[in-house]
Amino acid sequence: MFDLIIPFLICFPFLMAVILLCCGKSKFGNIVSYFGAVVIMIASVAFFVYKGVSGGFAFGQGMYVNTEIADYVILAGEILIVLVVTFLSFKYKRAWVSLLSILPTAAIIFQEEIAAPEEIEHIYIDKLALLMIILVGVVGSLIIMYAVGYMEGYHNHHKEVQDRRNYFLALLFMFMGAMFGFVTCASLIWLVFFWECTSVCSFLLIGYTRTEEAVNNSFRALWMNLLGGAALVVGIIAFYNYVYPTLSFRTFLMVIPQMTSFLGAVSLLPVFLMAFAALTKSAQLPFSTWLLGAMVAPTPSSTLLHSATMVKAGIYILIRLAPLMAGNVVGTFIAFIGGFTFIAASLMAVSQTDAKKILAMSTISNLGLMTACAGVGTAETTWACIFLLLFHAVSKSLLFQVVGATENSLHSRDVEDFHGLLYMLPKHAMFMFIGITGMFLAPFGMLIAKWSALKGMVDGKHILLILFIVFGSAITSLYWCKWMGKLIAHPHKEKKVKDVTHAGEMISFWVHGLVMILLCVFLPVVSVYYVDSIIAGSDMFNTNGAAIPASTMYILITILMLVFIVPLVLYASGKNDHSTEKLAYMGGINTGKNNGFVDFMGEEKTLMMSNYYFEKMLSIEKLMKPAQVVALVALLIIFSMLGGYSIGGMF
Amino acid sequence: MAVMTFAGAALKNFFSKPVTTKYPAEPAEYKERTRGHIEISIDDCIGCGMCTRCCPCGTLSIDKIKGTWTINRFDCIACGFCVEKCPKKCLTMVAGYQTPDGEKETVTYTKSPEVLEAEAKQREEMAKKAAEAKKAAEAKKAAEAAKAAEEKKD
Amino acid sequence: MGKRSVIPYGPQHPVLPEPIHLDLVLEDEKIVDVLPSIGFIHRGLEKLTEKRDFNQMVYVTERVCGICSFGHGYGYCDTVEHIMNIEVPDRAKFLRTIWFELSRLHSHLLWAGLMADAFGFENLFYQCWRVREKVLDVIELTTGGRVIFSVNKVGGVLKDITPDMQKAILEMLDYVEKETKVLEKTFMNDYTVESRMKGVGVLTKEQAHALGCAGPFARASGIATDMRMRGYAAYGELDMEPIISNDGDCYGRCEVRIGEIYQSIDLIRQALDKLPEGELAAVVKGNPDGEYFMRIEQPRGEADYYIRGNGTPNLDRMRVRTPTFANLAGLCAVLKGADYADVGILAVTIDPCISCTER
Amino acid sequence: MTATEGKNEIIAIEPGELSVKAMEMKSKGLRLSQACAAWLRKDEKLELSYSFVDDDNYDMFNVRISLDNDKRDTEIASISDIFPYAAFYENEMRELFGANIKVINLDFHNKLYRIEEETPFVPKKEGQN
Amino acid sequence: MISGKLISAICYVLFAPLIGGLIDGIGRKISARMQRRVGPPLLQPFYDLGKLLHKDPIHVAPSQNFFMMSYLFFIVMTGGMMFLGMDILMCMFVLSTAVMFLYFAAVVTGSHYSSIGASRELLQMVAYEPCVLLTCIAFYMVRGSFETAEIIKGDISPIVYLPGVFVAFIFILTIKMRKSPFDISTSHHPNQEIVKGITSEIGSRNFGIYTLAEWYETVFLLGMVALFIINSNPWSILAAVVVIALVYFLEILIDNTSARVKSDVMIKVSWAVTLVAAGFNILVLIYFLG
Amino acid sequence: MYKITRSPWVMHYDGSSCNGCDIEVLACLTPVYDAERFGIINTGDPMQADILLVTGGINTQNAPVVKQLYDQMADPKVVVAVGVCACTGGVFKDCYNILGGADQVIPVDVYVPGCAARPQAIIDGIVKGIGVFQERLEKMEKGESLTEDKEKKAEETAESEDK
Ligand code: NFV
Ligand code: SF4
Ligand code: SF4
Ligand code: SF4
Repeated sequence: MFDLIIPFLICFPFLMAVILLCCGKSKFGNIVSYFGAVVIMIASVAFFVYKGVSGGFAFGQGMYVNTEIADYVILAGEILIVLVVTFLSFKYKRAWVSLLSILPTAAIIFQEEIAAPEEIEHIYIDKLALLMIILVGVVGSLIIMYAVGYMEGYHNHHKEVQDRRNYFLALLFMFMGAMFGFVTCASLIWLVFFWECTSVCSFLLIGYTRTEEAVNNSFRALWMNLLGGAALVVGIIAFYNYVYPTLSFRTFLMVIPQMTSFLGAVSLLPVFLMAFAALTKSAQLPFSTWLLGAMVAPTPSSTLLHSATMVKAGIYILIRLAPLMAGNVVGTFIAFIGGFTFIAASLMAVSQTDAKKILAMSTISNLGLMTACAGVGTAETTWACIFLLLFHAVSKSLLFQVVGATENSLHSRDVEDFHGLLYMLPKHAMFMFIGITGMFLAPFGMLIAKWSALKGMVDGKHILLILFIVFGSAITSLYWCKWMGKLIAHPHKEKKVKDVTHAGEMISFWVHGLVMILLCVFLPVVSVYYVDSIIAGSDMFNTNGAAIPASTMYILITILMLVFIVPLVLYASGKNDHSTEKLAYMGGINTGKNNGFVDFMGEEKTLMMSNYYFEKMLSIEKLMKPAQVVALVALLIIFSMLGGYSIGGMF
Repeated sequence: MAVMTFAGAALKNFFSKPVTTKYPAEPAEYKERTRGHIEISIDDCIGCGMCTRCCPCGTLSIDKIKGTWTINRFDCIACGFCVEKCPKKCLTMVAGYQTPDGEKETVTYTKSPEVLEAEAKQREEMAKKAAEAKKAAEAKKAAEAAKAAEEKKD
Repeated sequence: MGKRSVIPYGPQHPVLPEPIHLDLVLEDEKIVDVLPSIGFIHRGLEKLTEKRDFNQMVYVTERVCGICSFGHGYGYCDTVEHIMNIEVPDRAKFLRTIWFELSRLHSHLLWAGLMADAFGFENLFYQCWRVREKVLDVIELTTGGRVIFSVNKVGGVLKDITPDMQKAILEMLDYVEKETKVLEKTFMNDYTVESRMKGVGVLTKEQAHALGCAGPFARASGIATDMRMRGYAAYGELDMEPIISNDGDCYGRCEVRIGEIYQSIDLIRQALDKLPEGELAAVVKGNPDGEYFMRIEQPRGEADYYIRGNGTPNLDRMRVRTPTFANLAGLCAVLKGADYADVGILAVTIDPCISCTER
Repeated sequence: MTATEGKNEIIAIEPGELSVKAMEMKSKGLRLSQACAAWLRKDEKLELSYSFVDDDNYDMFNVRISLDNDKRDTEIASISDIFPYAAFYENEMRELFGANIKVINLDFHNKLYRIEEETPFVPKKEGQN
Repeated sequence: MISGKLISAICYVLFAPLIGGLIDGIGRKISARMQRRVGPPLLQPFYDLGKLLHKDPIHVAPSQNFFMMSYLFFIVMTGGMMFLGMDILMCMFVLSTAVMFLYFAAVVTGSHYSSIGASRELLQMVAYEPCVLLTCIAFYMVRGSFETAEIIKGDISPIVYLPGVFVAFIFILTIKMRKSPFDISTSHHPNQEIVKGITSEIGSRNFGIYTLAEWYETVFLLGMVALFIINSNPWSILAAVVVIALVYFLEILIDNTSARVKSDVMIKVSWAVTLVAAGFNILVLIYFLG
Repeated sequence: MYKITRSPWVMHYDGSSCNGCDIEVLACLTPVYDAERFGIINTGDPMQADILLVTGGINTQNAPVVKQLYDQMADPKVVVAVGVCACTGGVFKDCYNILGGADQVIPVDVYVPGCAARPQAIIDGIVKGIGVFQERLEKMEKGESLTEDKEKKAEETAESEDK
């Protein structure tokens, strides 16, 4: 019975989406969404637990070998997607975009039709898939819950945007459905479908407000992702025709290492194309701009794109491909692009004041790190990659949500306006704090994962990557720290802010916060009992992944826990400590409080403190283009290398 | 691009004797002209008040009758103008500064009793003389007035 | 707009011990706007003319500032002497010149120290001040005061420089010259120092003229103006050229001031050489009646004195326009666009003297 | 180089002529070296002097406006648009002497020195307290 | 073995302040002599600390007290972990956490000098962090372990393999020890353009805590220097002490012969040194020593 | 009882001094007088200072500044007025913008006369200040309040001013 959960997880969200679309404008949509979200969450958790209990997470399981009806549904879906894309691209006068959808779809359908019939499993569940399911299930449904409350506030203060919130929620559901499908499917055809599905969903989400900017950005996202999709299709076709005639993803993964030895670079071409597709989806350079543009949509959509879904789809593929990239030219270049993105995006993040932009840049940069890890492709780095993915999903989701909620109350998402947020919206500030610490500070997993990544790369002697990481992480701490500093700083003005955050949003925050802390406390457990065995899976490395022995990890975690506990203890014990309060030092001219001084005319002026941004040096406008060029050149080099080999190899 | 150009000098300093004075273990040395504080040989003072009038700070005060000369050392800028102006040259500028203190006290110098007595005597005489002179002047005036009145009558 | 910091600088601030207050608007650490505020030290001593007679005022003017104290006393006396048509004895003129240059010497060394301090070079600061102590020793030897000389009076000087003292002065000059060479090497060549001074606070010749800058500040921008060329006191009989630099930045200003240290040394030597015998002061009779505008070169630049007598011992008006007052506009100009880290340096680079400015 | 004492002239003008004079000085390449006010206690007169100097030959021209006691708040146009840094002098004159200078480009509104007493250098007019 | 480590860690916690204070005192004395003056007594740092702890505690924002305590705690923990023979990379991460608390203690007041100082502290971190991480990595490359207990066990001192990294680390040490030319976030000398920078709002007891933390940190950093020298030969400890003394003297000399540079120069120069010296060293290590 | 006499950290504020006393305060720190011999450090920050050195008189604009800096210092604290300006207003006391010495706004513990006060005098003054500091500390450790003491002193000085 539990096996039915997979199709359920895939179909149910689509069903919810349809219902929501039917709801029109009614408030009924809220209830539907809550219901849907809870169901999905319960289902995914239940499935996870069941798998754990029944099989001890021990095995991978292929399912649904015979899926004729489903295949037709998929085919219909593919055609529907093409129609939607074509229609919209004509409507918004960007007809050429439709080609990126029509051609690959046609090609893949054609490929499917001419392919020799084979018995392949269409769904395959292993631990990685399971991990993704629970991630998407939990984080995704929390985001939906949050979205219900958020859209309320959003439409109250963005009157100019047409209220189509049920449509919006429907898209979110669809997205989740597509994600479930994507991480569980084992057929390359299905993979393409779900891939395109997420592309189109994100496109529609980004264009939600229908402003000119939104339309532009959504089309940028669309064409980039479709380009990735096209690469995926080409990769699959090339694989089928030149390497090994199968449409099974699992076979794909297993067969390539063996084929490399006598087919040479040709066998790497599909891997590269797939990785390329992953780069577009994970918004790596030079394709990072679409993710930035996605900011125009209401926050829940960014949350979804940035945390558990969409960009993680790319990483998911890369993790799958990691063993195929270890030590070869594809891996090297992918890792280079990842590492480069890591440092370039962190640099750009420094110059941002818009909280969502910072989050976006940090997403890109963290994805870069994951990409680099996957590109290196050793067991250790892949271990790190999975942990990065896990922690990043949770903390980013939390951060995006909190920023969104704060924006609704504060009417600004400028980090400078968060000055003294702790005094205005204490809860929000606290969750932001947790989210940010999760992103880079000990004891949270991101840091340990980073450490492990570093170690893996040192072992692999990737000097360039090491440099990228050591410099990049210094910069990362810079922009996070200055944000945290803003939250706790003494406020410029005593400002009363009305907190309009919904209960649903708050629940989501709490759950996220809790999950984060639990994950961090139980990191060794998760590592030993779960992630290690992903790495050790048959199609992965067959070795234990963790760069750090579990025993060390226990000690570390215990010690690092002090980072939590000690401040708390100190805080509690310092409460009734005697200490005299003084005015802040301002050269002797405060006006009796800490945020005003006597100005040159003898009147009171408000002291304003802002962080450093180095706008002139590090702005996105300035760095993005050159960074894209570098990445593009790297891509071109590898492409021509592989293309040359392949063509050479073919004759 | 030279870095640490000062290293030579710093190292040389390191190995040479510090220039620091030993004060307060050893008393401070003063130059001969050092303007430290004002001393008075009070008995020479004639109480002319020149010093009080010329002092730019109004630090000094005298009481001619009591024979005192008062200075607020926490107010004196040691300019030496009083020294220059004193007709009797009884003021001198000497080296050595007034030690810091918790209170700003004034110092009063009083003439020795003998001198005071002599002065008082002198004053009396003077007063007598003055009185006489005044009387004489008055008489003169009266006489003149009378004369004038007479003349008017005429 | 959210990215701007609005902060005060001073009045209490250790880099420049004097209270000056600036309202700064920063972007990152770049200064985008600056508004100066003065008055923390304003005493209103010009009005004391109503309460003090013109002889006492010498001592008050000397306390306009403890750094350029001698110059103020001199400028005041000279102006009054002009009004009263007093012919000052030659020896007095030369003595005044020597003291004036000694005061410039100590002032420039003091500046060099403060500058070193402002860019965080402790040791250099200490060494500058160590050298300066030697100058102060000589000053104390000849005048009796370390910072306030009190040797001027209307009509001439109060004290003489005896041959012994002359020898001490010459010895001191040799010492200072030798030590300054060492300091100069670091000021002019050290990488860290250069990185703080080169290209910082650039003021072109045109700007400097348009903002009415004075003294070494203007000379560093290539304006060859030096009031000593007017030949007051004994300068007319000594050999000198204004020292200029064309960089217009902090480095240039440093160069000019260090050049002037050597120049002062040279001038004192010349003056001692030519020191004539004679009276120390002329006899002064009557009260000043009339007016005169006097311009002299203080360590920080041109100082203007304006005195208006009305035939009583109490002057109608005594006015000092100090170089720093003239340089305030220039200071604001160089501050705009500079880094916050440079505020201290730029403030010190004009060699500000707020107590002069506000009187 | 030989010492040049330089000229030292006082040029009396009417209040209205100031800007014209300042323009003239500026066109000659002179700079404003100072501006000050004086209150003549005996004659009960307020005098404003603007000094212009030539940096090449050390000439000095003092442009003088005399205002009798009853006219002492005659409006005087600021020259801070011609010599921007005149603002400081003009603020000073206004704050300490009550000279009625209008439209200063950097106006401190009598708060340059932020003193308690109003216009300490000139006696209060009758009717004022 | 474990107990040996434990003892050394306990010794660190107990005696580091003494050593740190003494080192500070010696440093001040040397500085003074380089400036041609007598300087404070050797034990001056302890007098200062005593006074600070006896004054009436003050704060600008109440949370400062707790941030400062946390700062101290994590600094101690950093060193403790190192002397326990634990993972040096983790030590560094804990150290950054400690710095974070100092940063918070400064920004929480919202006052401008401490905020600017705090921002600059972050820039300093940006400047030195890469080199610090690279140093750890270099140790790992030489010894195959991040654990200090392992690092000190080799036959040949790591410095033989890591001269470039050593140079870069010494360079970075100037930043960490807050010495000129890199004392930009706060300075031991009073005359900073941002007054006391990050410590502007920290007075009396909190400043005492800060001082204490600095001593711990000094000892920790000098311990890092020792790691370059120490090998399995016990005499190497003596060599390490000598090297530490030399390094410290050098730092003071640098402090006394340079102006404070600006943050951009600091980042540029320290990154350049990191890349050239440490990066090149590691490159050589990878490709030539395998 | 802790002897604190060895670590007085001073902060210098220039009231409306003519700079004469300021540079002498600075000169105290330089190699020739080297106040650091006595543990004296010149900190710019009231939070860390024990002794406030005021030079120059008080005028309308700096009165609140001096008061505030004094208030920001942690107890126990000592004020040393350096130079006759800071003691009484000195040569400027008749100026329209001078209110008088530093004791107009804060209680002064030690007066250092001189115009300009000599470095030796300043060092003496600080050393004298340390004595007061020690007394205050002892008082504070005993739990007695310091404010009374200061207020009394302020009153006294105000009275003496009246006279
Ligand atoms: N006049 C005058 Fe000055 C000024 N400004 C001069 O050098 O220092 Ni106090
Ligand atoms: S030295 Fe000057 S201030 Fe002192 S009493 Fe004499 S005249 Fe007055
Ligand atoms: S001026 Fe000389 S004689 Fe006259 S009162 Fe003063 S001290 Fe006495
Ligand atoms: S006491 Fe004298 S030297 Fe000191 S500030 Fe006052 S006038 Fe200047």
